[in-house]
Amino acid sequence: MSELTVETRDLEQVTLVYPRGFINAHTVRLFEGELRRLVEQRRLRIVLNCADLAYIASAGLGAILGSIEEIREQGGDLRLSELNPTVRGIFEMLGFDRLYRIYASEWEAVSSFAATEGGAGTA
Amino acid sequence: MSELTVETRDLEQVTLVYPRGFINAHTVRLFEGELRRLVEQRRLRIVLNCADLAYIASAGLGAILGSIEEIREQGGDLRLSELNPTVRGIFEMLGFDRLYRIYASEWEAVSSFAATEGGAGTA
Amino acid sequence: MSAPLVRVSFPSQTRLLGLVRGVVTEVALQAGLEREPAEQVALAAEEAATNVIEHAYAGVSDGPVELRVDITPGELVIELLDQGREVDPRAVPRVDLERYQRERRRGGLGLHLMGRIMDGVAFSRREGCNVCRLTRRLP
Amino acid sequence: MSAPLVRVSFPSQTRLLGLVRGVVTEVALQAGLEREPAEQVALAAEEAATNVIEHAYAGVSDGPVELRVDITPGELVIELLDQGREVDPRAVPRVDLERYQRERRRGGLGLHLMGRIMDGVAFSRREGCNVCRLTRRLP
Ligand SMILES: Nc1ncnc2c1ncn2[C@@H]1O[C@H](COP(=O)(O)OP(=O)(O)O)[C@@H](O)[C@H]1O
Ligand SMILES: Nc1ncnc2c1ncn2[C@@H]1O[C@H](COP(=O)(O)OP(=O)(O)O)[C@@H](O)[C@H]1O
Repeated sequence: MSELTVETRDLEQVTLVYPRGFINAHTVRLFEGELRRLVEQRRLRIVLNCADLAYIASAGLGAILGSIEEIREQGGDLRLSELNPTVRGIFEMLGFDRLYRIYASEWEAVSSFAATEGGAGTA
Repeated sequence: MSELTVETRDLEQVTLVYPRGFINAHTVRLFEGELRRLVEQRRLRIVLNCADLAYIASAGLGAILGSIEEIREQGGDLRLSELNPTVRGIFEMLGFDRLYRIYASEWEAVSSFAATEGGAGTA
Repeated sequence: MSAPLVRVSFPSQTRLLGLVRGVVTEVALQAGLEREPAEQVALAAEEAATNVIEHAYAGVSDGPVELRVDITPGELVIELLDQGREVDPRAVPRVDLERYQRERRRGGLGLHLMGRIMDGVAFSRREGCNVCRLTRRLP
Repeated sequence: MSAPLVRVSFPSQTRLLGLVRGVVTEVALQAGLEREPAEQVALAAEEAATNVIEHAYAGVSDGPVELRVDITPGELVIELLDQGREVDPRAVPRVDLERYQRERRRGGLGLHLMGRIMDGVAFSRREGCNVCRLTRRLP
């Protein structure tokens, strides 16, 4: 059984990240490793498509928080799309919706990078 | 929370039954009651659409077995459609696929009654 | 099973059958079973728990039930323990589906399912408890 | 909580966090919560269990953990008990998200989430165990 898989795909200048399963203390290393790899490879325009993310615990939220500053300092951003209601609720509960741009569709999240030319900074 | 709901809908001469949730020892009375009501109302051409049936335990299988003979004696039949893999596996494990006609789609199950003119008997 | 991986205690109420199912599915997945066999094994455990509630405790809603799930090197082991009516597993009938249907009988399907799904189904007594032990070989 | 509805014993392994989540979701639904709040409460319980595994038992993979879930007339009560390192809940930091992000700190989010989701979060000692008690009012 795989509790978490993380696929990535490049679309023009943007890297799409697809976590499938759940991100908690048990699976967070895999997720964190993927984010770190993207930063090292300077693939800094990131869309985290959460369509197949069943849930995220604080460990996963910490991994996002822990990489965002570095991504933004280098002119990139991490944006999110397609959060299910439970995941969206958790994001809002922690005020993450003020720190990150969240889009209903992957397409909107990807396009948002074109609109802002690089896309640093919060919404 | 509703663990099981059972909706019914008449389509021409056929009654569609939509169990939503799961049928086990805890919820079987509701399901059994619906089947009994259909028999009393002589709505005897029944399609059990299992698209939203998450799982069925032996209590639910017993309820089907317990009503089928009466339905068939009166010239009707109970046929099934859209079983998920887990439910289908359970049916096959018990040999229910030899006792009941199972269709991939609701449409095929409904049409099968037209084809057999009433539709008594096993497949 | 001296110290099983997971032990769950609950009263003999059918509304808690979903809990048995959920716990066993989760541990079965951890043991390396795929989703579908894991759900089948969970069904077998649910059938065993249903029997405890409906037969061993017939009608009592606060009979203590214990579910134990363990992952051993080659096997997933599930035990259900109760302090209800003593079971004589030899008294338990075999199922003939066609006859079953003809005679409008009820019952017997649960044990049949347990036998089809599991590699081992054994009933015994241990320290005043009924024990139903289900085993499934792991891939 | 003398005799909780459901009691689950398991060792301090993160692979069993899904079990905590599943058990609590199931009982929360039985208690009358809708799917989304039930899943939030399950997350709070998972955070508490994560802390037990990562902090109270830091590194030990066979520390005994007990999850107790009870439905009382007005409340869903969840307790996590462990025999690990003693916790001083007053030592537990509050979170300032902006600062948190700026300083690349980790941790603190779990307790913050637990506090947002539950009506009550209390740490205590009972018979040599750490007890984390989470309560949520029922509709
Ligand atoms: N745990 C048990 N305690 C006592 N009797 C049992 C137990 N399990 C099974 N039985 C007996 O075996 C019969 C067949 O069980 P089962 O196949 O599960 O079907 P059902 O429970 O629907 O009757 C039951 O009707 C009951 O008489
Ligand atoms: N059960 C516990 N036992 C010991 N220390 C704990 C416990 N729970 C929390 N703590 C302390 O509180 C801090 C914050 O916990 P938390 O908000 O869950 O974030 P994290 O676990 O990610 O650090 C932890 O880093 C730890 O020092």
